[in-house]
Amino acid sequence: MRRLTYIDAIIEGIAEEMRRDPDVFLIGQDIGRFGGSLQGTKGLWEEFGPSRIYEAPIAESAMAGCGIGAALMGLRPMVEISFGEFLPTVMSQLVCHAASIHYGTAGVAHVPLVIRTRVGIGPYRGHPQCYESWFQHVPGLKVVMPYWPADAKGLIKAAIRDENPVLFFEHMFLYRGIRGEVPDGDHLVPIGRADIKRPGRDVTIAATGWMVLKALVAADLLAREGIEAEVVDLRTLAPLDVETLCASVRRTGRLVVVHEAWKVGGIGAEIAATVAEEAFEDLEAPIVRVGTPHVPIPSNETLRKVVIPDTPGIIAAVHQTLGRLSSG
Amino acid sequence: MRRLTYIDAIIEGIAEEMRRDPDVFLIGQDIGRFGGSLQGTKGLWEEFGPSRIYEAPIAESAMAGCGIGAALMGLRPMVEISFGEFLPTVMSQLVCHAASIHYGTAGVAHVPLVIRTRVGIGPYRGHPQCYESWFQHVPGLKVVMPYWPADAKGLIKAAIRDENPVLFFEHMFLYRGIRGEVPDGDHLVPIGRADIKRPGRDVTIAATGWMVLKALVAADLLAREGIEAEVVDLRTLAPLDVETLCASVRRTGRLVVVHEAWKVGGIGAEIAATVAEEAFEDLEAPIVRVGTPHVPIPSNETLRKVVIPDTPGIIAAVHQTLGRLSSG
Amino acid sequence: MTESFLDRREHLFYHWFVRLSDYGCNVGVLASFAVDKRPSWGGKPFEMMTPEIHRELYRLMVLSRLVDRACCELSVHWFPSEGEEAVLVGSFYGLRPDDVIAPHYRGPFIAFYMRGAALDRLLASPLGKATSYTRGRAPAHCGPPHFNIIPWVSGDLGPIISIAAGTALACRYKQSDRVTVHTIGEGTTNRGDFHEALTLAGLWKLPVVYVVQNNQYAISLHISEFMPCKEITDRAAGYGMPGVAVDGNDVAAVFETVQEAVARARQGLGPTLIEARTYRLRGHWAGDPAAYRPPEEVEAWRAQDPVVRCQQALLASGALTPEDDKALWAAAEEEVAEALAKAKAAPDLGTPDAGLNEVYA
Amino acid sequence: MTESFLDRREHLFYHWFVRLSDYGCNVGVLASFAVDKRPSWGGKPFEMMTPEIHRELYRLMVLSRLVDRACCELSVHWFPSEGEEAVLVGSFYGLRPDDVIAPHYRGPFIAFYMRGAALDRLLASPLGKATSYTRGRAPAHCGPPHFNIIPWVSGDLGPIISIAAGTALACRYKQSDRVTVHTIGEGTTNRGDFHEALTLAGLWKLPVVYVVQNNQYAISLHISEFMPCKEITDRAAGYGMPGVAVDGNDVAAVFETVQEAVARARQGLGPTLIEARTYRLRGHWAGDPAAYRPPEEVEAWRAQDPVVRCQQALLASGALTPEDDKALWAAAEEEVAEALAKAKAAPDLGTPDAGLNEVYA
Ligand SMILES: Cc1ncc(C[n+]2csc(CCOP(=O)(O)OP(=O)(O)O)c2C)c(N)n1
Ligand SMILES: Cc1ncc(C[n+]2csc(CCOP(=O)(O)OP(=O)(O)O)c2C)c(N)n1
Ligand SMILES: [Mg+2]
Ligand SMILES: [Mg+2]
Repeated sequence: MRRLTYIDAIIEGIAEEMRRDPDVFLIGQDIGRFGGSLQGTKGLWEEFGPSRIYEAPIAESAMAGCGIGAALMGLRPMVEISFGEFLPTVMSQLVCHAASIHYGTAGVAHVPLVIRTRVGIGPYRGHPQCYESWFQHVPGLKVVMPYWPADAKGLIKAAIRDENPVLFFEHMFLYRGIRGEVPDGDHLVPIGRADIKRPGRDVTIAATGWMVLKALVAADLLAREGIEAEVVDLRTLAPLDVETLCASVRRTGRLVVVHEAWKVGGIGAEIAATVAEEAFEDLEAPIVRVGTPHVPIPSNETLRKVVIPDTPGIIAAVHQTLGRLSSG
Repeated sequence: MRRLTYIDAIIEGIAEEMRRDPDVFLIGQDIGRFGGSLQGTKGLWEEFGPSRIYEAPIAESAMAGCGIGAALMGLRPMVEISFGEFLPTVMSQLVCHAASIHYGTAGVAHVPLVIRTRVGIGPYRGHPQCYESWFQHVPGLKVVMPYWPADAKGLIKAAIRDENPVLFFEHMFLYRGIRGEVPDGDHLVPIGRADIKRPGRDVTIAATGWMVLKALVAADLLAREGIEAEVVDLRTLAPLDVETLCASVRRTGRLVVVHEAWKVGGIGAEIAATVAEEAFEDLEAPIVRVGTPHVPIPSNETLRKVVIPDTPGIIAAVHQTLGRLSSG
Repeated sequence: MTESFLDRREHLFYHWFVRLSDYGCNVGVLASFAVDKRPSWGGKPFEMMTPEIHRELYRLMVLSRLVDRACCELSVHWFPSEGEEAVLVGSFYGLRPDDVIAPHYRGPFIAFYMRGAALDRLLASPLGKATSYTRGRAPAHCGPPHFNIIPWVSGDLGPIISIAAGTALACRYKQSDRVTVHTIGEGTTNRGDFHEALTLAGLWKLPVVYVVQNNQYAISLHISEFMPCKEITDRAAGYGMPGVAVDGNDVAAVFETVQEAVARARQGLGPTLIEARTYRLRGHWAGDPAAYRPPEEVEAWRAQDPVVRCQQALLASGALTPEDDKALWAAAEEEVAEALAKAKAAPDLGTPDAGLNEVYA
Repeated sequence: MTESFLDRREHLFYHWFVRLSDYGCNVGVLASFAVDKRPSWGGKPFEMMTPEIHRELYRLMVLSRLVDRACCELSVHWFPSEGEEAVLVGSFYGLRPDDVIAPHYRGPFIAFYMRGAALDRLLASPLGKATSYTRGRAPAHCGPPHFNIIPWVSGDLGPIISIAAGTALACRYKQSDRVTVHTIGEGTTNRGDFHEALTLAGLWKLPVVYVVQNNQYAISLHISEFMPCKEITDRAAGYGMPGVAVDGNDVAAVFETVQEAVARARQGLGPTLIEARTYRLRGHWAGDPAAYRPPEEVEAWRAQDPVVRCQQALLASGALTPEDDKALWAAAEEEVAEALAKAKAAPDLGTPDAGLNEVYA
């Protein structure tokens, strides 16, 4: 096993799939010579060149539509929308078309398309918006958001092989912010399965993307107080792994959900509502959601630190479910 | 008081505001001579003519952007997106711009824009999609969805006078499907306030749009079994009237949420999560959400009847919260 | 019984035609022909106009009109295509079965039929029958992908223009010389998707032909009320592609123009934007009285009826006798009546297929 | 202390200039001038070129360059505008203060400054200071709306093109003769929003001038790699508006061309699409080594430096002596240094304004 950064793991996953299947190809802006936004396609141009890598103009809706058309023809396009902030430009293509084609053709056609995009605050200042919750709402789409390098590699490979449109959210903070062991060989991680990143008996913390890291730090700090938190990395937001989540909550009796997207109407709402439906009797305290408060994400870093969920906030939420006052 | 249809109440509200304030004007497709999709602007052209009514080409993003620009200049534009199915075409304008301008300019500029659109299944077969949940997630937007003619009139007037971007969702089934008393005079309904359409002690049914009607029918049928349901018409989805909702649930101890949008990630999730947070101790049973199952809305009416929530489904949900088996 | 469509076109250039099973193709249906390469035609139109072709174009227009009228009777929500048959038929006739098509939502049935779709199964859609290709899940304008037709599962206008660029890209990617032909409403050319799609198609020189089915109305608005430019072809230069205008009520002219563009695309010379000017003789939907336009305008265009014009040209040239004509109409009427009867006899949609499955592949 | 900008331009045509309070305008800031009408100028440019104006254009270009370099030092995330000063200054000089502007995100500070924004408060934005106009909530390219500047609160490219059409629509609606000027990156002209906005502007003959700040790159791609058409002005015909190309490194030419279009718009003759071809001399962002392009290309364009070209023209014509020039640079350097010092001395962003308020008006 090698230790790879998050982005190196993703690029390796894409490269392996491109080697394995000549029908896998990329459409995106500056993904060639330049190496991609945040160097997110580094090295692919050198290996695969212009026949597999389409440099696109600033025409996101056409990029996505082109991906749908190519996927209908049996190819396996990966369309890169540089930043999640630009997903609003491709909503018609993804929601009205990609998501509904398999159903609308009564199962005859389908759209094996991957939409890759970058979200969250990070070393690069721009475009932090997290719109993933919208896509969870839409039947026909799958939504993936890995935290750990090995998962990132295994999931991007699974996304490319999936027969459905998959949105793949990469967190910009994690790009070179973490490094972890990645299994050798054809490492795949199934879409639709959460992963317990740290076991614990007192409370379940379900988190996505960068928030998993913050939840793990919180869990470490909580352990010093004798509180053992179980950290569930959702990995896939749609379809949601309700089974793993509920099993965890049945053990711990308490749930804190953490995401970087806005709290109101975020995936935390769906998770809280579902778990309360499925495991109501096992809940010993109200579920607490931790998300960004209802303000647009500010540009300035100091202000961002105020709004984006952090470790003390997660600890406070855990204390709340345990009926304790937090010192933070 | 006169008895008006839902759409006549809305048109009357728009006309009154246009008479009151010369800065109110409309941009939309076929809203002139033709009288609007589903005759939704009937009579306005005759009274206000081309200086107040802009017939637009099929360019929704520009229509919305034009509305933002005009609102920045102090006008009060109402942009009509004929059907909710086309809201994906205006996401960038609404989410990245309209919603964030007041905040982004530190309170200096603001966008008094109304986006009017039609959703839901109805006599017209097309475009039933309900995407309102997406907008609840976005800080800076308000989301209104009336059920009763008087509310529809009062809320469209309030939306036009609001200083923020407001999305106004009209339900196509209700257009001429109901008729109700509308107070005379300058009738306004405040944005952000739910309304108890039927009081009851045993269970709260919170619903939106057409589903309020179905919930009221369900409540009548439930009353025959001795179950008194309180029906809360949300009217506004953002900001949500948590107070009225929680007060009702504190009285009844039980909550069923009903909406036509998909259940997964719909506003029912936010409501269930919030009520469980705020009124956990008062809940005697798990909250039940009723929404469209996770399939794209089919075109055929027979299939639609299978997926869209209906009265028996609401009754079954109420029975579920009461621990009874439903006969339906 | 009339001769089946598949038999009929055998003597033209449908000799490669392979009828795919309507069901059972679940992986890359549109890809079925992706690998085999066809010869190209050195710059000349794919096939020259012949009296046989002209007669067949006429027959298809007649059929289109009859089908359209039947659909208008079945549903007030149907979008009538009467008067636009020359664009419908001229754009999609003469393509190879492995070419990809995406017809505009107004009048697509004749295009689907030309690909091999069964008329009764198309009519099953407005009738809400279980035999419809999409089993009630998608609007009637959604074509069966079995026949290399881009499915259009939504009601929103615009995105298909890019999707058609995508199918063209895939053909290029597979080094095949298949071409995509897409018809677009002129009102739809104001959507941002038109701009982005044609930008990509022009930049990448994709093998796609865009035909604007300019019927001069977008619902209630006349083209003069919603188009900022004089000619739709004025927009072609901005995408680095040729823009060609053609009389959209002259089926032979549409056919030849599209075929030339198809030949260009097939040879790798890139996309073309064609404007075919025609007229929507009826309302936007079957129940629309279209009171927003002057009756004289409609009458003037009725005099240009493309079916009548084609009929007169054929009669004048002697390619069709009055007797042939009568027989042709009778056969078409019979074909539609039979399909309609079959469609009506099919089971209604509903249980056991409650429309809750096949969301994910 | 240098003479303030407000004083300086008094002798030009800023006599209507009213400096709005930076704060305290909470309703319809941009509307402040909406009702009063101005005379129009019978088809001729708003103001003819004079040696004074030429010198002022030069001074503003110098200032722009110095401000830009300062910003690049403050932040690697800054988007450098070096080499594009002639477009920046030429597009926005000579407008009335009640006209509405929307500069492209690359190099907008000089445009904001020309409207009356305080340099130190602009520099406060990359520095993260509490005095910044948007108080840290929006990116630095977001202009203060106090000065009839369309705020650009997001990073996404495209929507502002329609918003600028909307401000123009509002001016028409109010029967004022105010004009909106918007600069757009040439890469951004491929976005669907460009198409839809220009369609509306052309159709409704809105008083808006679109200047394409064509620096030939969209991040790493050269224009030849992303534009399907030869000239950006090829797109104008599709929107029924004139398309005019101008040397984007000649500030006088840009100024005169834009002014002519502004005069047309002011008289109700509709919008214009102007392409000003220039070159991005540095990377996409301050930290970008721009290794994706040949150094010779950069060198060739450096020889066309618009600041140097303007300087030489002024020196040659005698409108500027070498001594004036020296003094001008020194004054500009001092102005920037002072503003920078003031900005740095301002309090940091953060509590008590934690950025959680003012979401709803
Ligand atoms: C994005 C979008 N906006 C608006 C509509 C509503 N609509 C349906 S048909 C139509 C007119 C289309 O005009 P055109 O493209 O000329 O096609 P035609 O109806 O004339 O065949 C409109 C505006 C839509 N379906 N999609
Ligand atoms: C909708 C959208 N797509 C992509 C981007 C990423 N992006 C930022 S700047 C840029 C290049 C813009 O090129 P151009 O319009 O020519 O402006 P320039 O940078 O050359 O000034 C791109 C692609 C974006 N900000 N918005
Ligand atoms: Mg039309
Ligand atoms: Mg550029």
